[in-house]
Amino acid sequence: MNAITPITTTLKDWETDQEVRWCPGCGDYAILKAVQRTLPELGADPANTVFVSGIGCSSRFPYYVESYGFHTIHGRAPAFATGIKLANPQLDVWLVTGDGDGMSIGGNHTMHVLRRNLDCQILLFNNEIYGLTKGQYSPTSRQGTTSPTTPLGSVDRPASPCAFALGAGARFIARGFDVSKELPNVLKAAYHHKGAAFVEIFQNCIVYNKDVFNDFAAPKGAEDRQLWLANGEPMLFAKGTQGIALDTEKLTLKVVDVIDGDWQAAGVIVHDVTNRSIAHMLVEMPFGPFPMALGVLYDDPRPTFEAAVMAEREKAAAGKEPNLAKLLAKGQTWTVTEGGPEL
Amino acid sequence: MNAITPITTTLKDWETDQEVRWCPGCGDYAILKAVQRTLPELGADPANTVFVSGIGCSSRFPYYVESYGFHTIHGRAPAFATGIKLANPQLDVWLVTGDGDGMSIGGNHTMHVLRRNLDCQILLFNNEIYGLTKGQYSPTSRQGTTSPTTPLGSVDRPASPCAFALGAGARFIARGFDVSKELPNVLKAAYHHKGAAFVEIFQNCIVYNKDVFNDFAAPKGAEDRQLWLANGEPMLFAKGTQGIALDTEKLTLKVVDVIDGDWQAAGVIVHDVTNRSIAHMLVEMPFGPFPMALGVLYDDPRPTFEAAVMAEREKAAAGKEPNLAKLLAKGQTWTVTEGGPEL
Amino acid sequence: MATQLADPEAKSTVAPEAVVVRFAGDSGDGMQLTGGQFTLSSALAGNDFATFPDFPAEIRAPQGTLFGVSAFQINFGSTSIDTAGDAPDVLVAMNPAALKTNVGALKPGGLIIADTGEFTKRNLEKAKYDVSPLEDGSLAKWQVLAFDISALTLESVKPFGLGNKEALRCKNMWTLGLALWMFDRDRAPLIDWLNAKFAKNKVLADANVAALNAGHAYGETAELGGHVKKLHLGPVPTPAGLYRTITGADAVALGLVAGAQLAHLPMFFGGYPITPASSILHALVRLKEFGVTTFQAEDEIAAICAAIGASYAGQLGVTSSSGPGIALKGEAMGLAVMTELPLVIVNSQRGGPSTGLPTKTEQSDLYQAVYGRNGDAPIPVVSARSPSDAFECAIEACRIAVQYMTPVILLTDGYIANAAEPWQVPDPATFKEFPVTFLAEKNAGDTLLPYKRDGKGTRPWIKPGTPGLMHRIGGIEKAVDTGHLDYSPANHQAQTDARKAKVDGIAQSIPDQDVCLGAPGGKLAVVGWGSTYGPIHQAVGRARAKGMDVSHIHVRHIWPMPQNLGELLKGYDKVLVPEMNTGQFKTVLRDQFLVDARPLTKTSGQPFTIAEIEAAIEGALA
Amino acid sequence: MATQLADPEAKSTVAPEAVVVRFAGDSGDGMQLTGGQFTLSSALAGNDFATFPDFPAEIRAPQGTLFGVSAFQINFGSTSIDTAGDAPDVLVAMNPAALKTNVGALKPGGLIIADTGEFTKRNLEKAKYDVSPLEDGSLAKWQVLAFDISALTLESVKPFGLGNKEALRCKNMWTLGLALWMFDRDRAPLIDWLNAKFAKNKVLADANVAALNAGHAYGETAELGGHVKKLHLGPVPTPAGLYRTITGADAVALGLVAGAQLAHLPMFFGGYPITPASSILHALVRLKEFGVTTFQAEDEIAAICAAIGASYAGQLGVTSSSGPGIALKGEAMGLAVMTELPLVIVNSQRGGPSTGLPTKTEQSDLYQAVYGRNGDAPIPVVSARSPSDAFECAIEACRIAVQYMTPVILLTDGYIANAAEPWQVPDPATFKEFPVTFLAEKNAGDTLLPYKRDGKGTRPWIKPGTPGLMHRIGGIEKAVDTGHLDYSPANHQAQTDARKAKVDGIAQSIPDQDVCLGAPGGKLAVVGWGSTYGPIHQAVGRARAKGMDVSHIHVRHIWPMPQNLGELLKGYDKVLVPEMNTGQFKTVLRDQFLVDARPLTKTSGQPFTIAEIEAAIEGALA
Ligand SMILES: Cc1ncc(C[n+]2csc(CCOP(=O)(O)OP(=O)(O)O)c2C)c(N)n1
Ligand SMILES: Cc1ncc(C[n+]2csc(CCOP(=O)(O)OP(=O)(O)O)c2C)c(N)n1
Ligand code: SF4
Ligand code: SF4
Ligand SMILES: [Mg+2]
Ligand SMILES: [Mg+2]
Repeated sequence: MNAITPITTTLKDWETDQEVRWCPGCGDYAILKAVQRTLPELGADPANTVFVSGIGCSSRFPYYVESYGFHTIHGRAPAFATGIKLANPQLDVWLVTGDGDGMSIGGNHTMHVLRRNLDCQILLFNNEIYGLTKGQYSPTSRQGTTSPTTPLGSVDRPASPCAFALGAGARFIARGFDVSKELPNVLKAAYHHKGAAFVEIFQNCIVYNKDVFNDFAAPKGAEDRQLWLANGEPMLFAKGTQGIALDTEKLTLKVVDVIDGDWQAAGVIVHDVTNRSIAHMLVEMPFGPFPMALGVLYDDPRPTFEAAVMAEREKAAAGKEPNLAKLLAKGQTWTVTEGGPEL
Repeated sequence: MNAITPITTTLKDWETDQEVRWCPGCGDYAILKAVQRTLPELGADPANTVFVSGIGCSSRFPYYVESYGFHTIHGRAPAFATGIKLANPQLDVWLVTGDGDGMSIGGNHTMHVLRRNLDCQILLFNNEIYGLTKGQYSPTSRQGTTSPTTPLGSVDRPASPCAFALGAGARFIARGFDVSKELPNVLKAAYHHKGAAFVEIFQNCIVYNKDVFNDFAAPKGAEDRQLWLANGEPMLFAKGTQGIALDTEKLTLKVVDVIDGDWQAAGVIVHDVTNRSIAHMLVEMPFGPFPMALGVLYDDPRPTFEAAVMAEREKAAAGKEPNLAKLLAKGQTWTVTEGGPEL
Repeated sequence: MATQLADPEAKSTVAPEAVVVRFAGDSGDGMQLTGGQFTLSSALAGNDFATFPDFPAEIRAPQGTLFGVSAFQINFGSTSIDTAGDAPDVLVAMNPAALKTNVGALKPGGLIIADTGEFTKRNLEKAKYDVSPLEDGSLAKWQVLAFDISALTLESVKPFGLGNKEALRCKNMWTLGLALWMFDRDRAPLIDWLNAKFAKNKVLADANVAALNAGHAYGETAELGGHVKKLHLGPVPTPAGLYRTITGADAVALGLVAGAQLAHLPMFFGGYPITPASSILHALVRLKEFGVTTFQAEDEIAAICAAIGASYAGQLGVTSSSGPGIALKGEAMGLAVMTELPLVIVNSQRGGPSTGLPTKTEQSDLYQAVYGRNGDAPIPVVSARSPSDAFECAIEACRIAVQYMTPVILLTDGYIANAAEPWQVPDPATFKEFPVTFLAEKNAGDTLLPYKRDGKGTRPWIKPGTPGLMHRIGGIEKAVDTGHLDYSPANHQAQTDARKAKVDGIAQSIPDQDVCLGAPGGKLAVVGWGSTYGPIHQAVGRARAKGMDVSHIHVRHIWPMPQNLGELLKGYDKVLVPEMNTGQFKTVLRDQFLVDARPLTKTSGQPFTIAEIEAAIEGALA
Repeated sequence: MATQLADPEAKSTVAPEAVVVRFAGDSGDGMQLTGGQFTLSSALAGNDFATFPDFPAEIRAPQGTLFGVSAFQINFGSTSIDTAGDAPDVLVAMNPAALKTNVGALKPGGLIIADTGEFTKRNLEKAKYDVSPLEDGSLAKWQVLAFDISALTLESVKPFGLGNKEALRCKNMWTLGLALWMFDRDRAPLIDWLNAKFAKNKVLADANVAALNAGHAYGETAELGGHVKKLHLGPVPTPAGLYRTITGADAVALGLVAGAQLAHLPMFFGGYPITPASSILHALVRLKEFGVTTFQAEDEIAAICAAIGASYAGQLGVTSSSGPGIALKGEAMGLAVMTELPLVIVNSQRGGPSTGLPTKTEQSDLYQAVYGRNGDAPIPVVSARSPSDAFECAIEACRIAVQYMTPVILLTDGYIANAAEPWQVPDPATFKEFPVTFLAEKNAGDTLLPYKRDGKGTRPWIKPGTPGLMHRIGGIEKAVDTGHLDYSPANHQAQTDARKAKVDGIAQSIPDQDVCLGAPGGKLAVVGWGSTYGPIHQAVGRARAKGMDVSHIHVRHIWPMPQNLGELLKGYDKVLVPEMNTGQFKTVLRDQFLVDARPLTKTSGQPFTIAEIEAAIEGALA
């Protein structure tokens, strides 16, 4: 079923005839465009692509992508994706979720799809708020977020989606944000990772949580506040004048100045996407004292769930003939004849 | 309500009149005894103690502890505990769960109770199997576990409860096992931690997953296979002849030989329970090449959820008088008199 | 009764006792605010009223689109008003999309007020009009008053130097001003309100007041098509007292607070956002001083479990959601049944099934409420008929929960949650208290029997922290009296019977069913529950006025039902049950009383109109 | 018909056509195995039979305790057998606890066989006996055959040099040997079976065979109290053919496999362990070669969602659970209703509410099945009456699911799941296929209409991966034909009506309701569903034999019901509905047909006895 030759499509081919119904100015538009721009570059086939989502503004996404789409129920998209992929491993499965959908009600399914390592791309649009239900705080909202349910500010400590994903056993972790030019590259890396690829995309909810990511996402001064990671490259930012090094005493990361581009001297770490310890530090690296870690934080594939399930199914079925009549007649049987029953 | 002077009790005081109904030889018995032995030492008050559990063999625990007990539904114990503690922060809340209860159906609630940092002790009995439902594999079962649902061996990658807990934002992580003499100390540390204290207790299900922990838990050679962590102490095992050091190149842990007790020379790490990077490495340290990390892996308290909720409630209520009549008459009102309505 | 306004051909001889006005515009046009203020003004005029806000499903739909239209309907008059009105007499359409989506409902001969300033080519396209309807004669069966409200507004606020966008935002006040003129209303309270609202921005306050006055003045001076005239609807005879407007969501929140107080308990509210239930949570988070703890849980399951935990710990646990969220709570409800802990579960019903129509109203969760659990798990169900009734029902739910140690379901719906009506503020001193006593010492000599039942079949409530009363409960069948685990056949039979008897027995504590209009017997009873109250009441009233033998019975207690209900229904030849579902309550009635209750169903996400029910009554009696 | 055995005072004049034997012992005593082999032996003797295993709730309860007793009851005879029998004629009690918990059920005059070797002081204490009941005369109304089976077993296996513990494990075979003697059974098949079972351990095989033979010889030679005699129950007249024993759980698994094959589909089964549903999953994991993918999900919600996902992707999605787990699936069922995807949901009911009685049986999830969802979300419900019937019902559920693009609920219960009965192995060539066609190209010219309905009201099934048919579905109300989001009133009304009509229309594809015993009209109809079949059938048979005018109607299709059922029921003066719940199916009958269906309820976690129903019949006709 999978196309043998890559399919040629254009952005237009991935647009549906449905009116897009997000608020004007919502970050979701930019993500949609980034995805629709990236899919042709990946040679993806609309007929072979499925977008699965839960419920939320973000989860309206499938309606706008001209592919197969399933807008399911709140928090459960990973479970639907699992059924779809196990039923047909040939399909390209993209899972779109929000910080409420994927981290609040759906946290458990997010955990298990990562643990099992189902081959799919998980795009978690993190706007740190419940958009669709009109702006209540979410598990990723920063402490003190005022919202209809927290008029005096939220008191819960926020969850970090990437830290959570790593703790759940994810083998691919990346970050981007709605209007970033780099987003397509992040999406491509996720697509090329065989297994569950977890991508946190910061997304501006202009109505209920406007510009909370401006600290690092605003174009002005972005260089100083964004650390774009690239495998094999030193962790440099601020136009190469600063970098991330390891404080070997405290075993934490630190920001160092890089003089005259000599990052080796400054001890700047070369990013190794397969290093799990570094990944742990990067996902927990606090923004403020540090820049925001973006791009592919971790990428170290393992065999996928659906491949293992298929392999086991084949092993189990090997040499066995699916004969229903024989199956029904299995076990302790006896025959009743005119003369009575016998074994 | 909280006793001002510590209560004096004995083990007997914590035993109920109910017949204990685990399989003879089940590791749960040892854990029960360890808890019942520890509670008197903590000066705990049976009247002020609540054991909350989900469903599973492990979750039968509350029936056997002479305190208040609530055997709830599968996977949801953290939510019940949250309600109980918010309703009465004076109560000592212990949460007992299993690898199925707390990591499978209940993973999301486990995550959120840790993230919010509710003050309670979470004891997760990990027998790497579903005991009560007769032996199906669980999310912590090792790959290849044969069970009624995986006759050819499980294919899922197992979850690590401690890694999961840390990813979820836990501020206290400890490990023990059923028959360990150290278990009471681990329980005490958990009790003294203000906030959610996550304790993974390896537990032998002799019926469905017999002796899977024998590799490290068997008394013979235990020294060589158990790394008992103590804050401020070097990470030594095998009677001090081996230790854990940091491979600063790969940023991973390694086992080093300690010659003549000179662990400093060998670079053995001094355990700092507040170091999160070390905690990440310890929870993921693979048993086999490494000993099993036991004891308190991480302990770095933060303000608790119920304290924050109470504080906010007080702040919100400050200076306000709870006058129902006034409340009902709030908003846009008008008065109808003989002469008609007026503002 | 709503009647036609300013229709020269109107054949009605009745003086206009009531008028229905619908304000419709873009989501950004402030229609809900306009409607809300017009409502207050109606209240101050002494009119009775009922309102129906109709939001778009999208948070902020693109401007000018059909799905971005937000509407607010009010029915007000000098007579008793029970519904937001069938068809509007007046439609205020702030743009082409608002006209298109709403004009169909307008009465023949009704009045359209349209802002020509918004009937631009682009807006017409967005509304999928080829030609402007104002110009192609397609509105011929209505009266059209089209003029450039945008320009008039800009003109009126010019002195204040606002930007174009800000200035246009005053359009809604201009329109409100015109409406105030049309219905002979006092502007002063509105002006006060505007000054208070914009206290921090004098310029905005002044501009809005200026727009309001300009709209009013326009009515006063302009030649409004000749036949639109100022209309005065006198006050409805109302008992003297303090009044306010109240929405169903607020009424539930207040009722819960009152209920907890009457029980002498702190309240714990576990919720998870979902439309249209969230507003109850939003209201309660602001009432912490009343001993209310609110908890936004990670999902609906955690919300109910935390509430049960809080009840276990001695507070009044409450949880609230809408259909899909209630579905998730089913398993935990069973635990509350088994552990016999008090709990109030509020369901603000919306259109289903599945995600369905989140912003529309329906009554299709009755089956779920009465029957939707595993095992024999009876739970009392109370339903509110209107916003103000929701207050009393919430108290009633609390009473049953604590007096019978049981979860109780309170049903409201999206219509009740959002609609507003005038409410005579009750005096708490008149409320009947039902204080809770926790068990303080062993209740059987030296023994504690956590499942020992009292005369009503209720077990004691035992608060952790109480010395000497340690015990264990859970979801496995409990032994009679001791509450220990018990799987034995006789015990399960006994406890199943006891739980059923307890819930059935609640009927003894509820009032007999009354007939709210008509006689206790006759040709036809129209039996309703919940928010169909208004249209049924009006329809039965009209039918009776025409001499038909029909009565209106409105059931609050869905489970258990009033003890006399069966007998009462058997006194009618026919029983008609209008419901916004495919016929759910009729199942309960037929099962319990074996009466031939016939359903009148509607599942369009919209409330019944009076006319629909009137027609069904006529059909049944034909 | 079960009758009394070897009772000198027996007044019955009927020859013993059937005998009920109960084997009871410690969980470790191998009673289920003994029972299973005795069952096979009964089958080979040509008897009809029905069995009822009764496990303790604990995994492995401490030895000798009351709650650790495991029992297996078999009713076998030379006549048609429908139930596992009311009261045993023979009780084999391997220890004091087994005696204590089971003797109450034994018929007066029945025979107790007890192993005195286990009546030690310690075991008596554990069973809460002060004195040995074998000695204090408390068993006077029964016949007691007490002897030291333990010692006799040890003696018999001495030659094989087993350890004491291992040697004692052969006790069950000794006992089986005695039982074989009592009922004149052939030992050879059992000996073959033992040799096969212990093929890898010759010593154990020999020891067990020796014990079996010794038990048999004991019967042959010992003076068994004088009045116990060898009894031969002849074969029941049975159609020739291949037979096997089957439990309900296996039958469901096989029926699902057959159903998927008849639909020409691979099957995806999403499950999460729960008693007593797990065994279906356990059976299916071993059938991968039939195109079955099994998925043990993280919870019940994920299990159903994955199954819906698989259906969406073109497989037959199936999920299974028991009450509490089904409760969790309610929200997702609504999505399957809205997206109109095929899905089979199996509920193996257990005692409720809440966690309830996991190892006991009940029929109390009918409300949940028929009504337990938010919104108007009709789902067809099929119920199995017996293990072998479960096979057909599973196929029927698959058929409805794929032919009508709808979720279907299949109800079985703990009794059916565990009970075994003889089953004539059907020939798949006789099954009617219902192959599925996926949409291959646009179905409206150039347009794809994913919600275009066919004559039955069914929408097309469109498999992702099909070129050119890309489309989007979800849980929000779908527009007629296009399936786009649509919140409009008329559309919601139309789709609610269409969903209802589709499910109602399934009635046209199901057979008319038959009367399985008696006449289509008369004084009394006993209407059952599910596993009450056996006792109702027997009770009606007995009552008819006594000349009473009573008929048995057993309903498989709970929703929608057979088209003629209403008329059929109206032909009886009275309708009695025995149910293992507080009266749930009677609600459906009363609602749909307005017949005065009266409930006969039982909620003890135990199946009805024939006598209970007989008594109710007599009461109704009195
Ligand atoms: C079972 C259920 N509970 C609650 C809701 C209401 N609900 C819809 S979306 C949502 C949160 C969405 O937040 P998020 O996933 O962050 O998406 P966003 O709108 O912010 O993109 C909630 C609570 C629902 N639809 N279903
Ligand atoms: C909603 C629900 N689903 C499933 C079950 C069945 N069930 C009971 S315990 C259990 C798993 C227990 O595993 P674990 O938590 O590891 O406990 P253990 O028995 O191993 O101590 C399951 C699946 C249930 N009781 N409720
Ligand atoms: S509410 Fe926020 S997230 Fe939702 S569409 Fe509007 S801007 Fe976007
Ligand atoms: S099944 Fe396993 S975990 Fe459960 S009681 Fe028995 S030994 Fe313990
Ligand atoms: Mg969000
Ligand atoms: Mg376990």
